[in-house]
Amino acid sequence: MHPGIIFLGVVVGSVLFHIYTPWWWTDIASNWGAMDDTINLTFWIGGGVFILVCLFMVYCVFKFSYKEGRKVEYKPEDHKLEKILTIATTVGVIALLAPGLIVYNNYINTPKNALQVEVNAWQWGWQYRLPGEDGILGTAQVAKISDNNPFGINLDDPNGKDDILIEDDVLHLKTNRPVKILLRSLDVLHNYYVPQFRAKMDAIPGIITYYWFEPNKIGEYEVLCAEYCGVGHYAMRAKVIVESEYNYKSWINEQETFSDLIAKQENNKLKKILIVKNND
Amino acid sequence: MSDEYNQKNAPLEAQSSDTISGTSGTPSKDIDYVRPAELPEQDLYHGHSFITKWIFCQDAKIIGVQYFLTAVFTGIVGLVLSWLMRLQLGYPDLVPFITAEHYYQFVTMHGMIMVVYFLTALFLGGFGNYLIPLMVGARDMVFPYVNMVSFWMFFIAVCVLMASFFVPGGPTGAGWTLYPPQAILPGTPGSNMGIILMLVSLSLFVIGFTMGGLNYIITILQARTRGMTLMRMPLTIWGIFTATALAMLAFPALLVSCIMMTLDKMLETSFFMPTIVQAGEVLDYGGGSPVLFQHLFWFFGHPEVYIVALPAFGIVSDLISVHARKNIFGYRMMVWAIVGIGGLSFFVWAHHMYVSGMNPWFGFFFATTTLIIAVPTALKVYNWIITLFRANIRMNTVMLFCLGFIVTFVNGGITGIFLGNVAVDIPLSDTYFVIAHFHMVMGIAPLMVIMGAVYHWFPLVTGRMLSEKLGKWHFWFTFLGAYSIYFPMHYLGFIGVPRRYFEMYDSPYVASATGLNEFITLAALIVGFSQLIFIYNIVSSLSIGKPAGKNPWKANSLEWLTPEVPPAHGNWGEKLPVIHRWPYDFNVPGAKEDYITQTTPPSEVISAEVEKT
Amino acid sequence: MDEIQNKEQSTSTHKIGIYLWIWGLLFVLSFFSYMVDWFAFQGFLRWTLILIFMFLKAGLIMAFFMHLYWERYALVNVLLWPMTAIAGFIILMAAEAKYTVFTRLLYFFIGG
Amino acid sequence: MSDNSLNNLPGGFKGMSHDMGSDQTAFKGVQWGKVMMWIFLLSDTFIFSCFLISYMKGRTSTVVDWPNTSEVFSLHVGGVPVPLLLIAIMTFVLITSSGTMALAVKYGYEKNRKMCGWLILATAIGGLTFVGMQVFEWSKLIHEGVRPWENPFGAKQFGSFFFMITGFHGTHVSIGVIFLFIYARKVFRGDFDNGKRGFFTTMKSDYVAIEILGLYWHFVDLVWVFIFAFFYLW
Repeated sequence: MHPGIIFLGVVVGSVLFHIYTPWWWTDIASNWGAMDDTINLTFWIGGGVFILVCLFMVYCVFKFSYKEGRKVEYKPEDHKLEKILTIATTVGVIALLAPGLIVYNNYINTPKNALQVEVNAWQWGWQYRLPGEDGILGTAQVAKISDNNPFGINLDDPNGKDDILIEDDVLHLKTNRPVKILLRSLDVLHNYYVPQFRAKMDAIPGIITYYWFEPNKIGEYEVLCAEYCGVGHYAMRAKVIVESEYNYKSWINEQETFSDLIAKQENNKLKKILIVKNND
Repeated sequence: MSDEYNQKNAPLEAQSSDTISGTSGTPSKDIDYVRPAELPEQDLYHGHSFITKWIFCQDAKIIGVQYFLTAVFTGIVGLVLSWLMRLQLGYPDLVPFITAEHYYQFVTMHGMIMVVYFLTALFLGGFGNYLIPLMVGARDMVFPYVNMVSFWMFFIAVCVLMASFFVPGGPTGAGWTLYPPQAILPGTPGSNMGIILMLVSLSLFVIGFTMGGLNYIITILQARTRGMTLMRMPLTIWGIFTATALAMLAFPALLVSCIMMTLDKMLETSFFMPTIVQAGEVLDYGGGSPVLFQHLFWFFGHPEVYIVALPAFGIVSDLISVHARKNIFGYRMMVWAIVGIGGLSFFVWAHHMYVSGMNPWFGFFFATTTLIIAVPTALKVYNWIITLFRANIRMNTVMLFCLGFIVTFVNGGITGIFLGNVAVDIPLSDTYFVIAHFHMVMGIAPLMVIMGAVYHWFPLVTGRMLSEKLGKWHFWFTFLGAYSIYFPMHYLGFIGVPRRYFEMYDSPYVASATGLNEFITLAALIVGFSQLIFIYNIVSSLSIGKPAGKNPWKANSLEWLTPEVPPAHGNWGEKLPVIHRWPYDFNVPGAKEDYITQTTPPSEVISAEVEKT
Repeated sequence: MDEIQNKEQSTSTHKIGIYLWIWGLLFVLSFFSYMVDWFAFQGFLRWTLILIFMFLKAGLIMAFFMHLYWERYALVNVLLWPMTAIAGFIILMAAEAKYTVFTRLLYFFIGG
Repeated sequence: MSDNSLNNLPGGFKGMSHDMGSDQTAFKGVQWGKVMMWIFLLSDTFIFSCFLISYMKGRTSTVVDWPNTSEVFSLHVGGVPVPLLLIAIMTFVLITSSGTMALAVKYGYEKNRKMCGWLILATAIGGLTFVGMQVFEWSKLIHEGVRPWENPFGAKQFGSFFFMITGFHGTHVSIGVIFLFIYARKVFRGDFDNGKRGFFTTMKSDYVAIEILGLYWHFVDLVWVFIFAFFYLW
């Protein structure tokens, strides 16, 4: 069999695999359809180039296999051809780059009405902090984290008092409202990644990173850690529940604020003192 | 590239004696004239005992073989590690001793071994040492002693690396990128002795490589033979040269990050370590920046990709040209593309860090520079396939590997455009798409070239041909197998499967890929085992292979034109060769044979219409 | 080789005066940059002066003590062009550092 | 025979394109060893640049105050603190040694064995003085409680970067001093006049080795210029 046939088979096989593949994107559940579009665009242009190059190669292999005394072209350079190819490639690259940059510009500019959610990541788990009624998260430092202050909120920051603390790995979000995810890591790198939302960003100890998306499909989504963070990396999962405004409200009203937590701890302390006293 | 051209049109070219000698402008009549030697003959060291001849040897050819064998040995270790990883991914629980700790150690060691200790050492240390002096017409590397030390430094680095398998806690499991803080914190396997040995080994590698790199660069720049201008060097040499230059400038960043991380680990400095709360305790670190490490690492890491790729580009150009019996198309453009890619590669590093939390505005800059680099790369691909057009292609094993390279490289290059474009990268980064991409483009594609190069140059090194029949089987197993590992793997990335997962659990979309994972594992095992054909071919051909004779491929370049095959110490016997043309004069109209070697003077092929290029 | 020829030294010897001159200049420049600290200049002025004296000193050492001024341009260019990579690295890392300190101050201390 | 004479080659950028387009050597008239040292120094430049860039990043992005280097590195002369006094002296010592080295190279090429040897020795002593003062500076800082992992005056990174960068530079100086002594001995012994073969490399000695050594030594000085500006004056 002529090797060209096998190479042809590889190209055709790749195309067929692409057409019939059962493995494809999860259904998108956020506003980042534009990312899928840019992937598609890259796919068509890039895939086209791949097919053309490979077919041309296969053609050459068939047409110009070794034959004693075959007339071979001797043409070291062809400036016109090279120029055309350079320009065509440049145009193709610009066509790919420009939309990408536009989408990226949206990605780093968070809309004003975005709901802030701080994600705390550690080896190996997640918890969340939402701003209270003032809509502002209090400042926090990981060094201040203690049993009484699980998020390390600065006690002298008034914005932090009404922050809603969720010491659980299930996050609820409401549909059609942009969310700005602020990532804070306690120890090593992590990455809060929901495939259906497309967006992702690393959590880095020492700084706060962010990204945003707008969930637009009600449902439950699995969160995967997408930056290697030690032996528990693969097991570092969480859950996001996207729900209607009504359900979200009832969920959030059940959650505890930072001042609730402080009050409860004071109570406990008092109780303990009382118990101790009573026992005396 | 021809003398006729230089004589007539380029007053400043080396061959026109009049301008240089200042002998009053009368053009030289002798068309075979080549400028006299600038430098005296190289003073060579001749080993006499077994030890100075074969072990602490100062002959670049032997050092090249030493590098090659050591690199291949580590490569085989890396291959076995990859099997273990694939077994876990395809058939979890099948091999009981693969725990999550071990899995991550395998991932790390596999990555580091393959990128640094296998590919870099093989291309630059192995092929570089063997081919540079031969192809530029030098007697040896310019500093043979330093070259010898370079190899032994590399050898020690490999030993230290291998030692980390046997220390308490095992080798590091930090991922080949060794990102702090996790690389040096408990919670990552091998975060004590493992990571320290890794950092020490890398530092030794850098030091050793610097010694070798100085040799490669200076031999190419300052020790060429008469008539060998830069623009007459085979592209192999251009690729190795540019890659070495990149290495000389990129490895410092690795060395610096290794030193700083070692200090972070051993002295508890806080270069890369911010305030960290681990297991409820605030550690003694504070104020450092993990992202700084990533910048330093990728300032090394991205040029490193080209350190592996550029020699492959160069070598494959030569192989294609020789076996298609046609000049390489657009030689000048190929050279400028290699140099341009090399230069640009220092301005694209942070495309590995789009989702790393760096300054978000960097995305624009790095996406743009990254896609600019796609242009010269694409041009190289065009030139390779245009070289095949209207050629006379020998369909032997070497050519098959070249074709395999083109397919895998184009595939991997195009997925590179996905990942270089920042908005497209965001959903795909840290998924299996990335793994598939870089294995295709800097794993399989360079491997194809390495194997093609072994089939091509084995006759030169040993004087015997490899078996074509076995070679073809080896090629098809390797190429089809590897392609079917990595092509479908991109689709795992589309689903969103993150990389470095020890186990997938039961996420519905991830679970749908179980069958695919099993298939990939099987393919990986087959590809791995099919390398036994290759090894058998090499070992058996050493004794029963067909004697090659001189220049079995009818190539033009200098390495085939030594008085003895395999070339002896000092390479050229009595007299250094004199070069009259570029190495790609195949099928020149009017010439009797279908090739004109570089040493053929114009007067001997007076009827050939050698063209200006 | 029939036509071997002894090379001339491009960098062989220069008049002693030039070394002494450069030597003197280096002392003076070092003294100036020390004075920048002595007089405690601050802000833009300090930085300009520091950088000017630094580059002048570095330039003099490279050009005359290391003989780069007398070397052929091929070598000089090969040595100086890679500095663009460093320049790019410096600029980008300066931007990165500013961004890091910005997020730290914003989210750890100032808030809002 | 004059084909290879450097004087007949074009200069400037024209010369560059000529050299690059010519055969045999790209750097006309530059010995292998000298090119090696230059390329090595280029690589070393990248090492020091990476250190200094990391230092810039670390210093800019820490939210803890950076110590005032004028005060930390001041010496008390008669009870009055003089800022950066020791550092200034170190700078002058290093520049002095650089000057003697430059002259040593000159006399080496003139085959003035005595002069060359003494100047190299002077350079080595200058380098030794520098290292000695650095030891003093280190011990002073350590005495005041500065450690690689902590710093009583402010940001932790101050100590780490200080010891790492000056340590790395000091290592370069020390290596240079060792080589200076070795080469001074070689010069006095006359190795470069009679082309004695090297013990390890078995290659013939030549006065160009002095220039190569000089390049290294000037580079060490060059790096100090940058460290002085960025670490002490910033």
